[in-house]
Amino acid sequence: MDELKTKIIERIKANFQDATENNSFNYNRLDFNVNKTTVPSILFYLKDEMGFKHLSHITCVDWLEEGELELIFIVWSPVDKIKVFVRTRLDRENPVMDNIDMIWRQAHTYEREFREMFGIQFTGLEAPQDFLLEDWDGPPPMRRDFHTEEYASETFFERPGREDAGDVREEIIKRSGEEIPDFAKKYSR
Amino acid sequence: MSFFDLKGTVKPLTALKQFGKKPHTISYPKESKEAADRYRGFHYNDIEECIGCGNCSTICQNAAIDMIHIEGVEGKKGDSGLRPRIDHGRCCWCALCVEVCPTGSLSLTKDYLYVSDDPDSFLWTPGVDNPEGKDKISFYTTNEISLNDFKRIPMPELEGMERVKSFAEVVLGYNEEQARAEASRCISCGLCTEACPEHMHIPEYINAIATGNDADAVRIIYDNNPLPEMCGKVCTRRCEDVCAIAVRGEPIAIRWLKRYATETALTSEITREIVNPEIKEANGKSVGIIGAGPSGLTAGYYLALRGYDVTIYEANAKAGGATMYGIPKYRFPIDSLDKQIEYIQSIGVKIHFNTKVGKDISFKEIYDKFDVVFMGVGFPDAWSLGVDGEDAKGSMQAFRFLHMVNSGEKVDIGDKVVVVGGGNVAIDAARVSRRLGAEVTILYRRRVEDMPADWEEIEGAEDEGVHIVPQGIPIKVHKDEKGHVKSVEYLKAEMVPDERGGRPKPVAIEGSNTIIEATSVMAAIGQMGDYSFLGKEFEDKIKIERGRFVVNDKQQTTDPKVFAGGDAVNRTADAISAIADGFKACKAIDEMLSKDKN
Amino acid sequence: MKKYLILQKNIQDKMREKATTLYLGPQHPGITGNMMVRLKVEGDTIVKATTEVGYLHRAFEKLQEKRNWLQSFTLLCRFCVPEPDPVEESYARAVELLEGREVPERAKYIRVLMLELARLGSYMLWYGGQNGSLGLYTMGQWSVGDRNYILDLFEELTGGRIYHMYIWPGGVRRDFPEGFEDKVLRTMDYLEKRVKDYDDLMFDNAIFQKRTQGVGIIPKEKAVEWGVVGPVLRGCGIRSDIRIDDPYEVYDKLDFEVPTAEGGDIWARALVRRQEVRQSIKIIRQVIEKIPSGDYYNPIPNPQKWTLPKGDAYARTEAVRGEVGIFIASDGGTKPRRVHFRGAAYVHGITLLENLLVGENVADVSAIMNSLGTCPPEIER
Amino acid sequence: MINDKNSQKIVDFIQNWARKHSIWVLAYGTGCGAIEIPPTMTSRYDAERLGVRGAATPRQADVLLITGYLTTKTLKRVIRVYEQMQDPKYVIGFGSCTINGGMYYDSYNTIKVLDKYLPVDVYINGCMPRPEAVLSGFAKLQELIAQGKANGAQKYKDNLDWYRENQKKIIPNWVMPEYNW
Repeated sequence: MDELKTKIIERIKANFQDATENNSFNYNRLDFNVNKTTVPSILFYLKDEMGFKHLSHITCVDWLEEGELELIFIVWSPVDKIKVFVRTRLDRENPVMDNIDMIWRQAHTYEREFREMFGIQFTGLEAPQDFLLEDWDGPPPMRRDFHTEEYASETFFERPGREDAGDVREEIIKRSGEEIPDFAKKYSR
Repeated sequence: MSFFDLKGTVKPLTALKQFGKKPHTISYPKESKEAADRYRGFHYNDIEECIGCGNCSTICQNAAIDMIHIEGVEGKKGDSGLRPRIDHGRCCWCALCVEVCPTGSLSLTKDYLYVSDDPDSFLWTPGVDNPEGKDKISFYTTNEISLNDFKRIPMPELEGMERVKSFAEVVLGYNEEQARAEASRCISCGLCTEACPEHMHIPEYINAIATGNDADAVRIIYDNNPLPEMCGKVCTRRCEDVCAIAVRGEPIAIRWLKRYATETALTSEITREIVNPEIKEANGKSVGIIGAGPSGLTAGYYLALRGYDVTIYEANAKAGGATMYGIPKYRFPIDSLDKQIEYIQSIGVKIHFNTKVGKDISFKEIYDKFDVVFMGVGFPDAWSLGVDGEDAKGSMQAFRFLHMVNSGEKVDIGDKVVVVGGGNVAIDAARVSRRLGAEVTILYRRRVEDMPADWEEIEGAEDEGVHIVPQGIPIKVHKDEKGHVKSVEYLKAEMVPDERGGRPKPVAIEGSNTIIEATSVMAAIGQMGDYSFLGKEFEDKIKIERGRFVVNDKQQTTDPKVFAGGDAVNRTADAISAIADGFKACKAIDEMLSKDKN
Repeated sequence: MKKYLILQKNIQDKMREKATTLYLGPQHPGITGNMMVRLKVEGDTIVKATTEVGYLHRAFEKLQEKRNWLQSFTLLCRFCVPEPDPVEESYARAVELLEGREVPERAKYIRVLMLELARLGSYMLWYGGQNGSLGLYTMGQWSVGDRNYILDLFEELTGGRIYHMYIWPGGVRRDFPEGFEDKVLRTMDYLEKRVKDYDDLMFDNAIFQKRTQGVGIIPKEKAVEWGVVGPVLRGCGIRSDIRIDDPYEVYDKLDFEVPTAEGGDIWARALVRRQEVRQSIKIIRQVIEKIPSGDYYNPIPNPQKWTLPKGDAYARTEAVRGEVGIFIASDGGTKPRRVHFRGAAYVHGITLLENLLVGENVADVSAIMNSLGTCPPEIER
Repeated sequence: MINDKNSQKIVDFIQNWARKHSIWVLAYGTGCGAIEIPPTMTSRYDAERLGVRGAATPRQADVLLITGYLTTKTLKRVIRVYEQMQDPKYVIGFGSCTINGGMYYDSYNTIKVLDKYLPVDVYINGCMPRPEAVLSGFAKLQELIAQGKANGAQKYKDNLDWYRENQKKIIPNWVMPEYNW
């Protein structure tokens, strides 16, 4: 397995200078970080030249604090039995990415979903705007700064009858007269 | 394939062989299959067993569980008085609430049928609305399959026989990894804070430790306890008695976690830096405090933070009171007390050492000089045994003995020591005597399990080779020719149940006289106050009843200008109660004086 | 007669001039769940198909960001209702990969047992669905009725018929109840007898054969590239199975075959599934025989304070529909930064289905959808 | 004669008796609860014993099963389906999600309280309800029909404005035919 990994790393690095690898996994997985402009070519290369025929998954992670969206493409080689993660980061404010649905047609679905859920624009993606949602006019809902409880409590009804619920900590505080300072409150459950 | 496929047409007709067979239909509702033995149906809660910790409500990802007041359940220490109510319009029967229930009172039953045209009828209080569920419990936890961690992280300690060689601290303290692991066991219910006399913010600082924010933990601890390191080492920790985890397992080591947090601040300067308390501008009012014990120091610290000019008068050479002189150094090393005193002094509290009120300075003087006086004078005297021969040489008070040892005096105790009593002082005296090289026997009137001392202390003493004789009532101390203690004679006792429902009483068995040889006898059966310093004038003004000051709920004595706290006021006689008194008094004094100003 | 033919031709010509749009679903008895296929038809030949999903979008992945690592686990089985266990399995394994948590050997065997029972149960449902889509309702009465015996086993073991919430990080929730092994074996005996009956009714049935052979063909050379997985891919003659290729739990210690069939049509996929039912029964028998004693659970810490190290992991499981995977990303906190589910239907139900339906008959849409294992809750989450 | 109070009672009785024994269920699996419908309908539990069977189109159906949560997108279709159904018609709510949101109580895309949007005659407890529970739901519906209490459809007609207001709050883009009430 290690031999195979080294071979893959060598080939990728020879062809894509900006790829940095992460080979710290003790199972059949290998990560490459690349610039977003390199993504289509590296995926093309992996698929056509190295036998990574199967697109296992595409995922997007919102790193709100860092102001970035991370796109991860997971490809699988049925011959070598190894997963390769191709990772790239997009600017959260203006996330634009190249469309890759000509490499794998099924990427089309993922792209539609990410456009809707994270607001990533894929240049050249031809598809109706709505995918899972209908008449949605809020922010992209999977972004971490969208708060679903707040939205739900504003939009939907809740059945009454549960207002008498107490809180154990507050009940104890009421009985004992404890005063929790403000800075400690974030540690209460 | 030909157009007319004979086999393909005939083969399916073999289905006809099922014709006439008895169907496997369950003709519900005429008959119904019983649910499996592990079926996850409606909840059942044993109301008596439940302590209302609310852990079920916290784990529920559907916010289906409310904690509500129900009739017939009153809150008490270790029980919030709330009970869970399930919204079946939310519940998904995942049974996570059952898995995390620390008492095991919550379980699921085999019942699952409920159909109604009224959507508001799906709110149930399990155990109250379905008492019949008790016989149908199907999904429950045992100690083995609970999601609670019932095993405490063991505290690293010195070996029993290694300890008696020196006064080195026995308990070594958690390292970071152990502390995080131990703190992670806490379910943050907060039942413990009610049991704590000072109501420290226990779930909050434990949570801070669990998430790796030790500095925040220290800050939270110092919010209402200026002597946390002392508490972290020697507190009587009533909090751990009511811990929700303790119902079925070992309680969270709250005391050791506090100790861990405060030890991360190595010196008083670092503590000051971390806590970074907000000190209000001086407001020109002054407070005099008698006694630099836990209550006096607490009141002094928080009054100083609020801008008062605080002066403490202490009779001894060091501050700390009973925690300095009454607790042996293998439990509470001097430097960790010094660190805290230094910190308190750095806030601006002035301490006059070696100044005994009533001798070096009169109470009247203090009374006149300050706007308010706080007395945290403690119990400087001890009860005597009240048996023959007690005046012999080598017969002493355990309390005095500890005082002398702690202040560095040499005490001759010989090689055979008998300690009478079962409290922490008795155990301390016994263990100190072991360290001085003596064989030690503890004589206690009741059974070992009745001993008021900490079980950890008792175990520690046994590890160190202290011999405990339970159910023995001393009747005489025998002297040798030189008037020195020779032996102790005691009667064996049997435990007689108390008619009024109290704890069983020891009754001596006639003729069971036994004699133990001894070179010293130490009495550790209780202490008492000495209020002679008040002087004639104030003895009338400040009411004393049964050896203690009479105070209202603001720690105010019958003289409105005088407040009191600590052992001389409360009956629990431990450091954390004294701290609580000091804190309460501080708030009351602040309230009173700031009212004057306006 | 000649007159009639001319008339028919005229109608067909008119149709071709103006393709009709036909909406199949969301309320339609032939559709596999709550989704819609918009068909452009000429006559009854489909010229363009577009799927429309989103009717079941519950935003699980958003909700999981607000729940801690253990609470998230209870949502998982709702991802795909007919066969929830592979999802739980993937999540559990992803968490274990990220945390480096060991799983006891017995738990691994129990997990395999659960997965295979779930596979059987799901195939029973498929038997009913596939035949129902062709108008053969007897099969559904049999197989869906028999599926209840598997659900009874689940109930016995996990406490729930459909939502098991049983495979969780660190192992499984409870050990076997008393006498469970015997019950499993007895059920397997019964099912083995029944699958023979199914063959008579289904595979030897001329109607079934004629309606499925040559319908919905996936070209073998394109299959992997199109993202086809699971039994559908094996029905194209490609031997691919995560249990063999990327083995998890104890599948590498068990003896079983991966059946394939040539043709790539509904019939080939049905043949693969027919064999897989038998293989599953074989695996279950082996598990009962080989299962070691010992722990079944490596306890996780207090769930409120349970954190996972920073990083991410992707674990996948072979389900009835094919590759079912969970991607998790952790920021070191008590809650997931991201949980992303990959279901086979995400590819099968949208791009592949849209591809396959072109040129097919309207009447075959339902059969094709059933043979691909289109499961809308899995697409939309 | 027909206006006679007693004979009206007899007519009602016969009508309700007949309705009670032929409950046709619309084959629309709106949510995950639909998975327990096949077992209920097939040989093991055989709901047809009670006169419960499937119907392919709304026009022929008597009962609309709301099998769990409804997303806002499905709600639109469900309302349309419900309004297409002919009298007598009933709605059964399956499981927690129809009562108070269930495990999707904080989801941005599912409605929480079904009876604000559609009149519900019977609720079945469970997540999800077992076939026995489903059958007892039908039994309860039969009981209500026999007593003449299952009048959700009438309630819907009477309070149409209120229902519409709630529905339109969720569905901003309201392009629906008004059915002839």
